[in-house]
Formats: sequence, C-alpha cells, structure tokens
Amino acid sequence: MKRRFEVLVTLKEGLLDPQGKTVEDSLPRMGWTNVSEVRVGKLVELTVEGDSEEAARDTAEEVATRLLANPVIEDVRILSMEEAT
Amino acid sequence: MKRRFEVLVTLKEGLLDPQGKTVEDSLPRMGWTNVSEVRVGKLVELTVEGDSEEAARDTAEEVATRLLANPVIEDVRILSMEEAT
Amino acid sequence: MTQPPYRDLGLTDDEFQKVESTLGREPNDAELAMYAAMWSEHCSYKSSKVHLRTLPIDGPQVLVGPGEDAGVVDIGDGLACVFKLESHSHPSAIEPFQGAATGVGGIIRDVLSMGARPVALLDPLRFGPLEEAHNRWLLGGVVAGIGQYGNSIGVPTVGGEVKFAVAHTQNPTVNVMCVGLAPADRLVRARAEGVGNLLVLIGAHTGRDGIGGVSVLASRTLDETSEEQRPSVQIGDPFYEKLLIEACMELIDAGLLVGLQDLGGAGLTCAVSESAARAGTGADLDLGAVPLREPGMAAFEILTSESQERMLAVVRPEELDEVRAVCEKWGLVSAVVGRVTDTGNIRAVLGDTIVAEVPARSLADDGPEYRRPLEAPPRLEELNADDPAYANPPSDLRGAVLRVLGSPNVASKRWVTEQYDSIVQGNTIAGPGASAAVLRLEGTMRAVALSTDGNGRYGHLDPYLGAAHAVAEAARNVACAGARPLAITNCLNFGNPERPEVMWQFAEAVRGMGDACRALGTPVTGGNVSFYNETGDSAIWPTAVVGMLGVIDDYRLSPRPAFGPGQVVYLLGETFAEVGGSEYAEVMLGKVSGMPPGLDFEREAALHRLLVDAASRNVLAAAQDCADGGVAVALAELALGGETGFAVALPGDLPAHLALFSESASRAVVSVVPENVEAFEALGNEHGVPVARLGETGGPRMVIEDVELTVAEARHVYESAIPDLLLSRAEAG
Amino acid sequence: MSTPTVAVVTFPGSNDDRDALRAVGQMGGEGIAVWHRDTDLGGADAVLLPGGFAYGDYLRTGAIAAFAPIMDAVRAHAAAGRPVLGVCNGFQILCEAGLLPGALIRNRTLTFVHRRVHVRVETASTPFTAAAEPGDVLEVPIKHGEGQYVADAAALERLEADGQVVFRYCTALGEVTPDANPNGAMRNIAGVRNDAGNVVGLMPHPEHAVDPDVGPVGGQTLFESLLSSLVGAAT
Ligand SMILES: Nc1ncnc2c1ncn2[C@@H]1O[C@H](COP(=O)(O)OP(=O)(O)O)[C@@H](O)[C@H]1O
Ligand SMILES: [Mg+2]
Repeated sequence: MKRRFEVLVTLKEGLLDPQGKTVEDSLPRMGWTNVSEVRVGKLVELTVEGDSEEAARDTAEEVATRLLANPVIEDVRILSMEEAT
Repeated sequence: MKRRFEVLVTLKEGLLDPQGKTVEDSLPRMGWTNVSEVRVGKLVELTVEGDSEEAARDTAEEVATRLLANPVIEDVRILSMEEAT
Repeated sequence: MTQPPYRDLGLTDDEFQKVESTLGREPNDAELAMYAAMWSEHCSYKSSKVHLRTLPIDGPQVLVGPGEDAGVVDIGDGLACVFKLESHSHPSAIEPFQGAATGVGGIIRDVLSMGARPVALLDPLRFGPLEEAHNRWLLGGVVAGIGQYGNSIGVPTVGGEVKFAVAHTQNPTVNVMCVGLAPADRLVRARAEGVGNLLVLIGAHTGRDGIGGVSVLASRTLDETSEEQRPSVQIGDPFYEKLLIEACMELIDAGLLVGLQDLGGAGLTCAVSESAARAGTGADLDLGAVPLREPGMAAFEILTSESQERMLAVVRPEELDEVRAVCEKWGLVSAVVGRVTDTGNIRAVLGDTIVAEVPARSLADDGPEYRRPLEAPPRLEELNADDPAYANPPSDLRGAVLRVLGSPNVASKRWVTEQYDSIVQGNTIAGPGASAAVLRLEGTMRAVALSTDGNGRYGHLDPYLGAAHAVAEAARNVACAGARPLAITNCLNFGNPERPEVMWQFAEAVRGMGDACRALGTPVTGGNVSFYNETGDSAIWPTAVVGMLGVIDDYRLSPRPAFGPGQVVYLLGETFAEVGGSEYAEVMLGKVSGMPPGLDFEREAALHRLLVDAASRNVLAAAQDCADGGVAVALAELALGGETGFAVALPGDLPAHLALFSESASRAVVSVVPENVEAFEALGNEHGVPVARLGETGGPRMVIEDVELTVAEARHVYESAIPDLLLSRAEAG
Repeated sequence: MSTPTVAVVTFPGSNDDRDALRAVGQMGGEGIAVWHRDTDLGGADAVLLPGGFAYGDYLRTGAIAAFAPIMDAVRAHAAAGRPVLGVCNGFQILCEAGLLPGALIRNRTLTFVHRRVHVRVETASTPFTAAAEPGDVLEVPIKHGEGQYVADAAALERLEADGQVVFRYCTALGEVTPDANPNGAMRNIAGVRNDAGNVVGLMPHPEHAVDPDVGPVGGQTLFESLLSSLVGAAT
C-alpha cells in the first residue's frame, strides 16, 4: 500500500536562521509590521510503499534523518498525509 | 493575540522539481527502493499578531502569496499551528 | 552549565593554577571560560609556539608579519597585499556545508580587519577516497559551502587544491586562504588605542554559537561524542557578511576607524583582550549592551560566543554618529559595548555586577607554552628504505600515462571549480586551471600571482621535505606565471600534538618550511595551526599547506599553461630516478614509500629566476611546473590547456617510466616560439639552469617517444575521472 | 551630443554592480551608481540591475529585492518604454517584479555553475541586441545557482510566438542542443524580453565579457547596441 508523508526539516533551536531573519527584517518595509519569529525550513513530500502504516513511516523517518536532514543542525518532523492510492 | 502559522510552498505540479528528482534518483542507491514521487519545497513558520483569528490568517495569507511564494511557479498552503501565546 | 569545571573546558591542573596565581584568587565562571578559550590550543598556540618562533619572518617587503590577523606585504606602487590561510576542518567533518562556509566567512574577516578589501579566495582541500559515500558527502558539502559563501559575497575563488588520501577519511582538511588589497598608508590595525575611545560591536547578534567550541571542539580529537557536540556547528550568513564587508570598507575609506578586529575563536574575549594587549591598554565592557539573539545568556556565554559575522571597531566618541550612520545604511546592527581604559585589565559588567576582571595580557600573551616531547614514528625508516624506483616498470606505458592522468589527485577539478565564481570583481587574469592564479591590480598592468600547495605523501614520508617542497612548489607555480615569489602564509594540519610522533612531524615540517623560506627569500607572514586532526589514533598525513604571493609587473607577459601550435618544448632542470612518494608509485604500485625527491634550494631559486626573467622578456609562450605525475602530467596539462598536441623525446638515460613519472624538484616544462629559441637558451645558460629541448608542439596527438595518445583521449580521461566517481553515485541531501 | 548614461542599481548583496559600471564606462557610456533606497534613477537613459545575491538570495532569488523602493522608478522607466536590462540576479528580480514573464529556479544539477557559454541572438528587436543579427553567437560567462528558466506552457507559446526569446544557449556553432544547456532552462532560454521589447533579462554576464584580458567579448554587442540606440534616440 502507498502512503504519502510530509517531512518538515527545520534548523535546530538556537541556531541562526539567516533566511528567516532576513525575511523578518524586510517585512516592515513592505508594510507588514505584525509578523515575527520567521523561520525558513524545508518541506519534502514523498510516497512510501509499505506493508503497514508503521513500516512506511519507519522508512520515511529513516530517509528523513539519514538523507534529507543533517541531525547536527536540523530537526525533522513527519506528517502523514491522507492515504495515497 | 499572537498566532503561529506554517506556510508550505511547493513547486507547481507541471514543473520538474530538480531537488525532488535528485533525491528520488539517489534513494535506490542508498537502499530504499520503495520511495517515490519526491517533491522538495519550502516551509516557512511565522507568528502574526492580530485582533482575531481571521485577521491574523488574512495577514499570513497575504505574506504567503505576495512574498513567500511566487504564483508563477509555486503553490502555497497555510496551516495554523496551536495558538501561540 | 552554571559552574563549568575547568577540566571540562580543557584546562589542565597546571593551567588552572596559573590562572589562580595570575589573578591572586580563584577565577569565577566567566573568567574561567575566558581563560579556557584563550589558552586553548587553537587560540594560544601553546604546543606550536616554540617551533613557529624559528621561522623567518623578516624582509623589506613585509609590512606586517605574524601575530596580527593577517600578514601584509608591500607589492609596490603604494599597495599592500593582505593574506592568510586558515583551517576549518573540524566543523566541516560533521557539517561539511556550514563548516566550510563559516570557514570562508572567518578568513574573510581576518583580512577585512586589516582594512583591506577581500579580492580572492583559494581553497586547499583534502578528502578520503571518493569510492566511499561518506567522502563524497563531505566533498560535495564542503565545495557547495565554500561556493555558497564566496559566491554570495562577491569574492572570487581563484585557486586551491583538491587531493585525496585514505588518511583523510573521517578527517577532511579544509583550508581557505583569503587575499585582500589596501593602500599601504590606509591599513587598519587591530589595536584598542586611545583611552576613552569606544568599542563598537558591528554586525550579527550574539547567540549561543560555538560556546566552548574553541576549547572543546577544535582542541580535542574527534570521537564518538562528536555527534553530540552539535550546537558547536554554526550557520553562516553570507548576506550579512557582504553587508559587513561593504560597511567596513566605507568606514575605512572615511577614516572613521581607530582599530578593527574580527571576532573569531573565543569571540569578544579574544577580540578585546588581543586588541587591548597590542595597544597596552585595557577595556571596560558592558555585556548588557551586546545585542543578543537569545534571551537569558550568561556572562560567560556572551564573552566567549563565536557567533559569526561580527566585527569590533575602535571608534573616537565624536565620530560615533557617523559610524552608526554607515552601519544603518547597510542595515547592520551596531552597539557601543565598551571603551578603552588605561588599566591594562578587561573588566566586564552585566547589570550592576562585575562579572570579570582580568589582565588583558594574561589572556592574550601569557598563555601556557609547551615544549612537547618529539619522537620519529616507528617504521618510518623501513618505509623510507622501500624505494619504488626499484619496482618493475609497467608493461603498458601508455596505459600508465592514462591512469596517472585519470587519478583523482591529478585529474581535472572542473567539477569543483565550476561551482565557484572566479571572475567577479573583474580582475581575474588567470583562475582555476592555471599553475598560479593571476589577479590584476585594477587600473594597472601589474598583477599578483597566488598559489597554494602541499603534498601529504611527501609529508608522510619526510615531514621536513614535505613542508620544504610545499614552499618550493608554491614558489615554482608563481614563477611559472612569470611572477616573483615574495612571501608566504601557511596552514599546518596535523594530528594530536600530545603524541610525540605527531609533534616530531610538526617540528620537522616547521624546520623544512623555515629552511625553504629562508633560502628562497620568501618570509612567513602568518598562518594557522590545526591540530587534533585524527580519529582514534589514526592521524591525517602531516599536511603543511603553503600559500605563496608573487608579483608580476605586466600581466600581459604572464605565460599561460597552454601550448600553441608550432612552439618548441623545453624541460628545465634535471630529472633523477625519484619516484618515492610519487603519484606514479601510489597509482601504479599502490605504494606510498621511499624518500620524497631531494630538494636543492639553489637550483630551485635559479629556476624561478630563469622563469621570471624569461617571462619579463616575453620569450615564454607557455609554462607549467612539474609536480604530481612528473613530466608526463605537465606535458599533458599544457596540451589540454591549449588543445594542442606535441611530439617529444625525453633527455637522459633513465628508464622511460622513471623519465616520465619522476617527481624530481626544480623542474618546469615550457614552450617558446621559434624566434625566441636562441634568446631562451641563452637565458638558461645565464641562470645556470639545464635546458633540454624536447621537441615541438602541434597536431591532435601527444607523442612522447613510444607513447602515443590523442589530446581528445587524454581530455576524456582527465575530465571524466572525478565526475564519474561522484555523479554515478551521487547522494543528495 | 552628450554621453549616454546607464544607472546601475546596488541592492544589499549585489556583487557585479561595480563590474557593470566599469563595463559601461569601457564601452563608452557613463555609469551612474544608484542605491536601492533611492527613488529615482538620476536621470539615466537606461537602467541595469546587476548580478549578485540581493538579500542573500534568501527565500527565493530576487523575491525581497523586488520590493525595494527603487523598483517603482524602474517600473516607471520600463512603462515609459525606456531600456531596462537585468543580468543574472537582475533578471531574477525583474521576473519577481512582474516586469518579465517566467521565473528562474534551481539549476537542474542543483549545483552553482560557472563557465563560459555561447548564446544565440534570437531577435534584434531590443535595445540590447539592435546591433546584432538573429543567429549571431556570443560567448559570455554564466555563474549562477538558480538560472533554470521556466514558464507555463501557455506563457512559453506566447514568448515564442511574439519573438520574446532573446537569447538561447547554444554550441559555438549556434546549434541549440541539450548539451549546450547549462542549467536545464526550458527551450534553452538564456534571456527574454517583455512585450514592448525594452525590458530584457538574461542569465549570462555581458559585463564580464567586454575586456579581452579577463574574459570573452560577447558582451560588447549588448553594450554597443544599447549605447548606439540611446545615441540614435537622442538625435
Ligand atoms: N579547490 C579548488 N579551488 C579552486 N581551484 C582549484 C581547486 N583545486 C584545484 N584548483 C585549481 O586547479 C588547478 C590544478 O590544481 P593543482 O594540480 O593542485 O595545481 P598545481 O599542480 O599547479 O599545483 C590549479 O589552478 C588550482 O588552482
Ligand atoms: Mg602544483
């Protein structure tokens, strides 16, 4: 069965996020003065074929932590999307 | 009141996603043969201060469509996270 | 971590006692963190100082020698060239992209702090073999990181090296050299002069970045716990760095800075204590004024944070408004964090508490100094006795030429260099692919030539010769561009100095580098030492990397590393049966053994004089030094560079494989148009350099006696070697 | 008759701004440095948005810079039918600002690529190619990480039908082949123009291709075209 996951990769807390900071700093000049704490990360969608929900999620997690993110600087969250066909 | 949103930015369906394709191509070589349809996008988290839930979401939407995503090439979705303090 | 115990911070019992006796009391947290950071190997050079002191550092061309942020050399016409090499190997080993990127940022700020505009980067790199996925991940990440940072800030990466050896698996060596230019009378120094002047912190907010990174990360051997030292890796912000460069240049042009110092290892503590110590002053710091990225930072964290993209300026109070206006224009945060005093002490307050009060000199100058035990590695003699010259010759010479040409050490580094902008700023006369990079001094015909070199195999077999060869080869590369070698910077990459073998290697390397620099008249203007490059007890090869600076008066006379048709080919220098530690022996025999080639400094210097003289008289068409892979590789590179074949015979009566692949020093291959043949041979005579006419250029074929191949064939092997290793098994991520 | 003037805009993170000013001067024009916070172009005849990494290329190349105060003046200049050139990052900014169709995404290889390439001039109906003939091949350097030109199918058809493709990556002999495409750009597109033809954007760097001592010379054609069209317009 195929399942689709969303992997969210964000920089670890405490690390400088240059993109988030630059976006945040430029918002007031564009007229948005009520937006703060901007962090920019990565979103990866993928489909896993697996015997069970857990097996599929395990694979997604493995791909996420071993390939998509470097745990030295990034955190990973995995959301499962509506079951794919 | 402050609310936190997650903005998910993905390349439009019809566009070849070079990052997704590279990830996908490298998976079998790393031993994952059951993962497919990889798409790589962006995740932007932000906090909006607004009088109401709707007002805040409107701002988030405006920032998302006018700055965070380029409608020529990207689709955008907005998720609201648990209410921030 | 409220009470950092001194041992966790890397201080020994003796060192802790020395702190106590300096202060006459027990240090508090903040003070302890300051000493631990400043007295770490990385900042204090405690194991290397006694050796480095023996290096030649004087010369009429040297404006600023070792001890400041970067060396400065007079390159004539009132211009000064600022340059420095530095390592960022440890962070790169665990996060290659950010580790390498922040390495670029750091060395750029060293050059900036002398008041110079950064104009070039060079990146000598060492990795383990690309057959291993981990090494491919490291190479890809490091190159992308250097590219992202250097490209974003508009400083061209014009040269470097990429070499591979098993000893660098797990421990890549990532060195970056930055070169800057400034009018000689407008240099800025890192000195906190003038009691009452203000200390202004310019640039990024201060976060909990690399706290203890200096003492913990950079000064200890990588082991399993490295994975857990995560917070010590930082994220670079090249955009902010670019703003910092432009703002500092504007401040310097307007004469608004009394002093300028970058914040690197040991952060604010290092910047303030070193600049105060140099000026013989002290400083009062208000830590509450430091713009913070995270709330609730402790005094010791603010004092030792290594957050990137920050500079400390010394400013006259009456000029503060102007300084702030420039920072504001560039969108940079600036804050007055202290002022210069005459106490000789660094005193830091946070709120109404004095959190630290220590003598500036005790931090910056009075650190410990060790004369660590030295001992030659066991079995080195055995290794040296195994001379690959006695091995059987290859059955297929032509195949051997192709294999050496396709060895990753020798093969084209285009996969790497295409990821670098080497032309921004508009002065790159010769970039990656030339024996030395050549950069025009804007608005003149003069140019500087730059090369980085180091040979791990030679260093492994004989660290003295390894380092001496690095100097000689770098100078030879510069001379091949027609430039006079002037001075060097260097980065010494070694294992754990507490092991006597490593310390012996280090001492020998410094001795070799010093002897070579003395003999070639190229003093050492600065450098960097990177120890603890080992995992378990397997250290990297002793890797002395030399960055050479030279000058040429008219860049239009600089020979290109490219044959043209109808030229006469010469080999300069003498060839001996020297294949110890050679590319040939490693590739064809699987051996790194024997002795490295001998090095006669007089012959080497004579070769440089000939090359520079001949170039200045416009009698050289092309030139290429002989190094890895010997004459065979030099000839091939010249043919590939100019898409022009040749037919030659090699002089002497050495067996063909030795004549082709010997790496005897003090040699170069050049080509000369027929009209200049006589003039060139006369110059060879005059300079006492053996000049052997090998043959002629032209056509699509490369013919060396019985060995025959086409330029197209050679190009295919040369260009596809690294992409084949990488792309066929690329991993993303 | 006075020397034609070209405003070169410096955004925070622009890198090739000085190089562009130098190239304008070497080709006989007069460069005027303009700051992103300025609100006018100093009366310049033409405007050039240079290469570099405005705002670090963060979020998306050109996205933040497209909001700069100077962009109103650039829009007005474009609307008046006067010449606007975007080089590399400048091209990306023009696309983000809606002054040119399409967008630039990450190179197919995912790596930054710096090399000399050839481009074929597809139309002479722009102020930057007026001195060329369609089919001319120019040698110029590229250096970018996000230069893959994309547009949706309808936009692409419109571009082709209206002759809005200005440059295509090609071989030295002018053949448009997949191998000559350095970044995966759709239909090998290296540069496009707006409907009116006065706004042009391209990924290659003409400002790094005017001085034979440091590079190829294919960029001369763009500056010659511009300067002579400006002189022509003034007489
Ligand atoms: N990491 C790198 N970055 C930039 N240029 C490099 C790099 N590695 C190699 N090069 C360039 O490739 C060319 C060949 O490298 P190398 O074989 O070490 O040169 P040489 O034999 O002249 O010392 C040189 O021009 C060098 O500057
Ligand atoms: Mg060399």
